[in-house]
Amino acid sequence: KQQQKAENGKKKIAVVVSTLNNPWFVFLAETAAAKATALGYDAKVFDSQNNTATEGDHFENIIVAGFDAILFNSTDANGSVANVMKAKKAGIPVFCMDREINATNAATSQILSDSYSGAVAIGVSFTQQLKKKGRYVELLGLVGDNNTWARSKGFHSVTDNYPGLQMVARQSADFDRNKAMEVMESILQAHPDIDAVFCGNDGMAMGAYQALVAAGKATKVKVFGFDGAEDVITAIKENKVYGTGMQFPKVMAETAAQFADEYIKGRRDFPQKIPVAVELVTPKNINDYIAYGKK
Amino acid sequence: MIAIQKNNALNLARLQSLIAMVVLCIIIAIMSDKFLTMDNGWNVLRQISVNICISVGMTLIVLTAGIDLSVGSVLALCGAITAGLLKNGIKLPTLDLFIGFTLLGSLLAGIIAGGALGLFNGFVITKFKVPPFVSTLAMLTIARGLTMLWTQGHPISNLGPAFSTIGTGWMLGIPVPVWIAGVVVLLAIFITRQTRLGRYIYAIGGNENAAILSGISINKVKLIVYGIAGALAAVGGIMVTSRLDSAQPNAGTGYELDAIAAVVIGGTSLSGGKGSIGGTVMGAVIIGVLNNGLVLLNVSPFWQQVVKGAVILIAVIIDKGGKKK
Amino acid sequence: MIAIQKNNALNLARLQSLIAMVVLCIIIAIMSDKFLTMDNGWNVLRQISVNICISVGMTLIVLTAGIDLSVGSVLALCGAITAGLLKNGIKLPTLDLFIGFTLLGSLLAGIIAGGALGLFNGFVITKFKVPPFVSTLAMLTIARGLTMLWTQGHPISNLGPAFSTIGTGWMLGIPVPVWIAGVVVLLAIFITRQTRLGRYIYAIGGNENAAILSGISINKVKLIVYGIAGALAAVGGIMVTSRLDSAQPNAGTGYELDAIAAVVIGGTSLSGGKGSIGGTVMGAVIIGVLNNGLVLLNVSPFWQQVVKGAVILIAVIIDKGGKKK
Amino acid sequence: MLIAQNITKKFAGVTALNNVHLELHPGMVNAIIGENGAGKSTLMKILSGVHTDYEGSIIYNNETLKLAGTKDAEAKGIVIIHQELNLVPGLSITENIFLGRELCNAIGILDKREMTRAAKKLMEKVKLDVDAGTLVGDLKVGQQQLVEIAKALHTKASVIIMDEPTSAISDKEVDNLFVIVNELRNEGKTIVYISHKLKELFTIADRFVVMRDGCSIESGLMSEMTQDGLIRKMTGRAVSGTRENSSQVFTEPVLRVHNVNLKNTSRHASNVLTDISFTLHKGEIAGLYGLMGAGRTELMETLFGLHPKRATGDMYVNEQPVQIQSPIHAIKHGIALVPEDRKAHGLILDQKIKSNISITVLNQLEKWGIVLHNRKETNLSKAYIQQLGIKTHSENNIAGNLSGGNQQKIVLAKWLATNPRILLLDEPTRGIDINARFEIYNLMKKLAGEGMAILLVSSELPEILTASDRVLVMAEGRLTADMPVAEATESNVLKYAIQHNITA
Ligand SMILES: Nc1ncnc2c1ncn2[C@@H]1O[C@H](COP(=O)(O)OP(=O)(O)OP(=O)(O)O)[C@@H](O)[C@H]1O
Ligand SMILES: Nc1ncnc2c1ncn2[C@@H]1O[C@H](COP(=O)(O)OP(=O)(O)OP(=O)(O)O)[C@@H](O)[C@H]1O
Ligand SMILES: O[C@@H]1[C@H](O)[C@H](O)CO[C@H]1O
Ligand SMILES: [Mg+2]
Ligand SMILES: [Mg+2]
Repeated sequence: KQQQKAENGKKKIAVVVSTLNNPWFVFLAETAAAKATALGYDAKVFDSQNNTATEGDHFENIIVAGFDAILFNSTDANGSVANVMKAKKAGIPVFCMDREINATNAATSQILSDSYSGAVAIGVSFTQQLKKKGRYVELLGLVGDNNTWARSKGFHSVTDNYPGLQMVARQSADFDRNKAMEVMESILQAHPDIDAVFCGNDGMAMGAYQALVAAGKATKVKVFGFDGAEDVITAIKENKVYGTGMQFPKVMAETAAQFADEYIKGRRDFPQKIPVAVELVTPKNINDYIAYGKK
Repeated sequence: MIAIQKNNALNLARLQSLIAMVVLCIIIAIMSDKFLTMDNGWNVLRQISVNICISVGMTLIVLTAGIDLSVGSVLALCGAITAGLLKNGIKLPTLDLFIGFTLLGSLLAGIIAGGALGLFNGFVITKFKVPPFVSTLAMLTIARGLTMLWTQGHPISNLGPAFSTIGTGWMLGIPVPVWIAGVVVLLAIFITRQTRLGRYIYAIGGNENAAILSGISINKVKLIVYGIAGALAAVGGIMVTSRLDSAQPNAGTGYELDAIAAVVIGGTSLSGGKGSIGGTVMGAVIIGVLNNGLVLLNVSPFWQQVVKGAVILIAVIIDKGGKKK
Repeated sequence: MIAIQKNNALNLARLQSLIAMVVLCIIIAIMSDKFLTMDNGWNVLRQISVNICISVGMTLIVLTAGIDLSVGSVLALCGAITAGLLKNGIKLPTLDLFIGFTLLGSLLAGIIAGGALGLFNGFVITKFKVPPFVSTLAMLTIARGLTMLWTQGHPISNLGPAFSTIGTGWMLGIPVPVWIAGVVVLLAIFITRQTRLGRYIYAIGGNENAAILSGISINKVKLIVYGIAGALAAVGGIMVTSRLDSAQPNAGTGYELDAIAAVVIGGTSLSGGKGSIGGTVMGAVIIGVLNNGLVLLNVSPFWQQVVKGAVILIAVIIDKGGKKK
Repeated sequence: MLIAQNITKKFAGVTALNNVHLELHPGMVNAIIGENGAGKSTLMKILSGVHTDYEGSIIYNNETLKLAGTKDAEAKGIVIIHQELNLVPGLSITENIFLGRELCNAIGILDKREMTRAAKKLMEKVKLDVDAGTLVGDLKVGQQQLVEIAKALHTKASVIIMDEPTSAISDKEVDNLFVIVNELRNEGKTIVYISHKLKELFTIADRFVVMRDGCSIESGLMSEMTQDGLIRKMTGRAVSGTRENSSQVFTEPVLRVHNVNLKNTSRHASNVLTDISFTLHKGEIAGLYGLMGAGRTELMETLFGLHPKRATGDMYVNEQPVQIQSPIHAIKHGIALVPEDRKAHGLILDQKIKSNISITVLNQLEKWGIVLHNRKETNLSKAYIQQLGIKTHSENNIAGNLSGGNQQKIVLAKWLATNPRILLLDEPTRGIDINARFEIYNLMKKLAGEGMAILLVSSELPEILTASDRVLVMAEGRLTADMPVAEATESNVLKYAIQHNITA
């Protein structure tokens, strides 16, 4: 298989990310590209716009353009498998970041955020904080997204065991801060007496928090998010949001880039999966963390 | 009648939208006792105030038989510009230059930027005769790209309490965004009903050729209208940014469809020349009430989209039913 | 003349799109030596085949002066229906009933579902006189909701190698999706040029009253056209699903705008009556080449949106320039 | 025989037809006569299946006829040439002629060759000399009307309704149409002929039916009726308007046009207008005659600033050179244009009469420079409704709901409101009833008397000869004659109008 070099003689690494319409992924992509560049490659970012078919187009174009490796954040665990297989057939290694694909023979290695376990940890903390009793709201992300359900299921695997915990409303806010605020505003009309909110990401946690502030309930209601994004880390420090699941996009992105470099230099024995644990961040351990990572 | 839709009955049309709205409210009120509370009323009004600002601009454009698909992206870009200037000013390290912006300065800059983007739409449409659908579709993409470039994909947050007032404050017992939307609506009603510009807008949509022959400079009118719509999208962008205390790069995605829906549910014809600001406000209220009601009733997110689509359809059918003979 | 846009020059119009396309290709070819390879050619064609299927249906609708915003959601729903039936059949445990579906059966079911959704659009438009923009906007929401309900938000994957052939296979040295798109295009050209239905489509868009007075049952024609567009969206949905070996609940989001862009860049007028399938194909190719070229040229994703918008604008302006005098 | 009995048709608020009785005789040309808004077109639309919802009954060949639609009417042998053109601009002549009744081969594919052949034959018959593949949108109004006629002739109908078929064509084509009508009559067909041109009616019609205010007033044989008698039946009174041509001389030039040329849109080499020069004086009415396509409309449009890029030449208003690049400039210099096609260029059909009239003068109706003065606007429109006798019960009615003649008056009103010095009238009496027509002549006279200079384009020679002080003639884009009306006779004006065709 012929490998083509960029005009400047450097080898090329593609960073394919599910969407750039969300700062978390922007950070993931930036970090991966920056690391690849630091390692001496020409790095190029592709935005799949949350569309597996667009992602497929990117893969085809990447293959034609002769990239040497792909750092990959998939749009869908199942749907993206076919795309990765195409790259594999073309002899281009794929390193998954953050999101898993449901195949063990496609990607060279997968460095994954364990959303489910992270949500379990949040569920445990959530239950403790509410003392196993209370009324809460869940804000889901995009209902067609796997992470939405991984997090929701992980969370409920804990909370559903406590009959005292009553979910009074469950709505989707599409991972969107503004939508979360508006939905929360309306929920608060119907349920002014809730004790906590679990949100599928940090953007929604901030939106929900702002709605609570406007309703004068911010101090009474505990907000949980997921991601470890800048705004939420600050908010936890200031006792505004209670907790979040810290993902390590920097670790994942850099590991993936490192692996790609090693692959190009000849290494072949990569672990199929490297889970990167999602860590629970609360006011108790907030000082160990910065946005998207550990101090 | 097979011929052109007659409408002696413009007022009837608006009455129909009103009925659709009232029926919807009654149904929701019966199903949830939380709906008809003062608090929830402000809630709904505050939530729709952004859509109202955009929809008012959209109405003016649609009355001229145009359309603007770029409002959502323009909203995001202008919100981000305001937030960026307010927070960081303009830094040109190479020139050793730094320009700080006051609150007012950054607000103005955002609104002017919106007006300019709108004027650009208008310019492409009038000068190169590109259909509005296409030119504003291109602008949708371009403005979104510019937003990403300006923010580098990251939100611009923590903009300070003074700025927050715009989206979250109250004045004389009414939320500030509602004041803003109210003023925008009143101004637009005044323009459409009591000024020459308003007449020209209707004339252009009614029969562009006749308008040209009547000595109306239709290009000027269109430029103004697209400019206004852009500026109003910017106002919406500032409101969204202020409410969240954060300019989101993906803000406003899909808002164009909500705005057009408000316009059309409100009885304004997409082929131009017929409709009213009042109708659009009603349309926006219907959409807002629906969004609010579905959440109050805790309808599952899967079903929400189905119900929302169906209700909009039914509202428009009722509306049409009243207008046909 | 100020009167109706004269177009002796329909062919000229298409020529202009062709020139725009060729110029674009030449520019990209100069800047990237990967562009003009056989592999990349198939690549682009395979990538645009879904958009072509949708855009062909859209062209028919736009020729009647209508529009269909629901194609993206209908695509997703029908893809999911096909995948679901193929994989799980229909189970009604309460009745102790299980119906399995063959590959052909589930394909047919998906396409029929698409046709039915299209017919529903047409029904609402013709029966209740709801403007197409609104009724299909409602359908956009409804079909997306139904997709979520059908899939419960989860993708339906692993649909077997036979099914995969549709999206990924080759036949006589040409990718299967390209075959499908090719057949769709040829059929559509035949319909628009050589059949009564085609004539009626143009007549309705050109002057609906005249069409009515000529005894054309415009409702029937519209129903057929929306039905065809729905079925073609389903075909697109099946192709997407097959390519990914997975039905994604959020597939097709925003495809309506791509399809409309292809139609308009191809010179079909949104006010109906003027345009051609050939033009649309050219429009789809321009968009496809652009998407492909921007990647080959290593344009950063944020800039891509800006460039894409600008190129579409320029393409349409060139096109217009040729048509104006 | 086709009999309409006790037909009543109401539109929201308006009774268009009130208990109308009508008998149409086969082998005859039945003229329907009546003022604008009398209900002629409405009645014809009922007979041809356009309106299916009415009271009363139609008896055709001794059977009650209940039409389901236009297609049904056609199947039963009734076709109509509509007053308002109903063609698809984006389709070719052939495609329009066969619209809704395409010929297909055995497997349902369009038989284009056969249709083109048949279309060519029909076009020959109506003397339409262009390529059958030409898009209808590229044709002049008059040519379009010929397409409509050809379309109706194509069907093997036994009842043919012609609703003002000659409103847009000139005498030459009218004569040709009469040849066709005579053929049809001889074949025993029932012809319904509606026209406001009384001369035509006396030439071609055998019987007449007079309608007034939605009622049928009287019917009888044309040969037993006089022109004056007919007018009295239509209007309920006698109308006088023939004007004694003044031998007044006009000396004060208001509009001087020097060497105006207009390039063709497609072939830049050729001209649509060539070296046109003339002067229009204060108080003068100049009639501009020409055959279809002579370039009169283009001249008017050029003077009004609609073709700034393609036109060259000099214009002087009150002897001051002016540059007119757009209608806005034209209006500023006191020029007004009443366009040929009122639907496409004159009116906003969906809007109120009031808004249509005031649109040209809104800047004069503002309070404090911004707010519209609604009362002033209402008064303005009321004044014109009264002055021009526009038939409507309120200035708030929608313009599109008025009959054609009354719509034309609204267009006049909106331009008179600008108080123009120079009034360009392009076929101002097209489709206007005899009464209104004389009202318009009188109005022109009055305006000219007040010092307005009027350029009147008309395809009707009698109109030119009665209304003008001076006659200009155009042929193929050139001015071929400019003479005082006293010297103008039908034959010498016609000679100048076709002169070019002969010499060229
Ligand atoms: N669709 C309609 N809605 C309301 N009123 C209508 C409609 N069509 C016709 N009318 C009214 O019915 C009356 C008769 O109109 P019609 O067109 O039959 O007159 P006409 O005799 O053909 O006049 P003209 O000589 O001007 O063509 C008029 O008052 C007109 O305003
Ligand atoms: N848009 C056009 N493209 C090409 N030729 C045109 C166009 N408009 C007019 N013409 C030609 O210009 C000439 C003058 O047309 P014009 O409409 O001025 O004639 P007219 O004397 O007013 O005739 P009519 O009685 O039909 O209005 C005709 O030969 C016509 O075919
Ligand atoms: O991990 C990411 C982030 O949490 C984002 O905010 C939403 O999608 C998830 O997949
Ligand atoms: Mg009539
Ligand atoms: Mg003319």
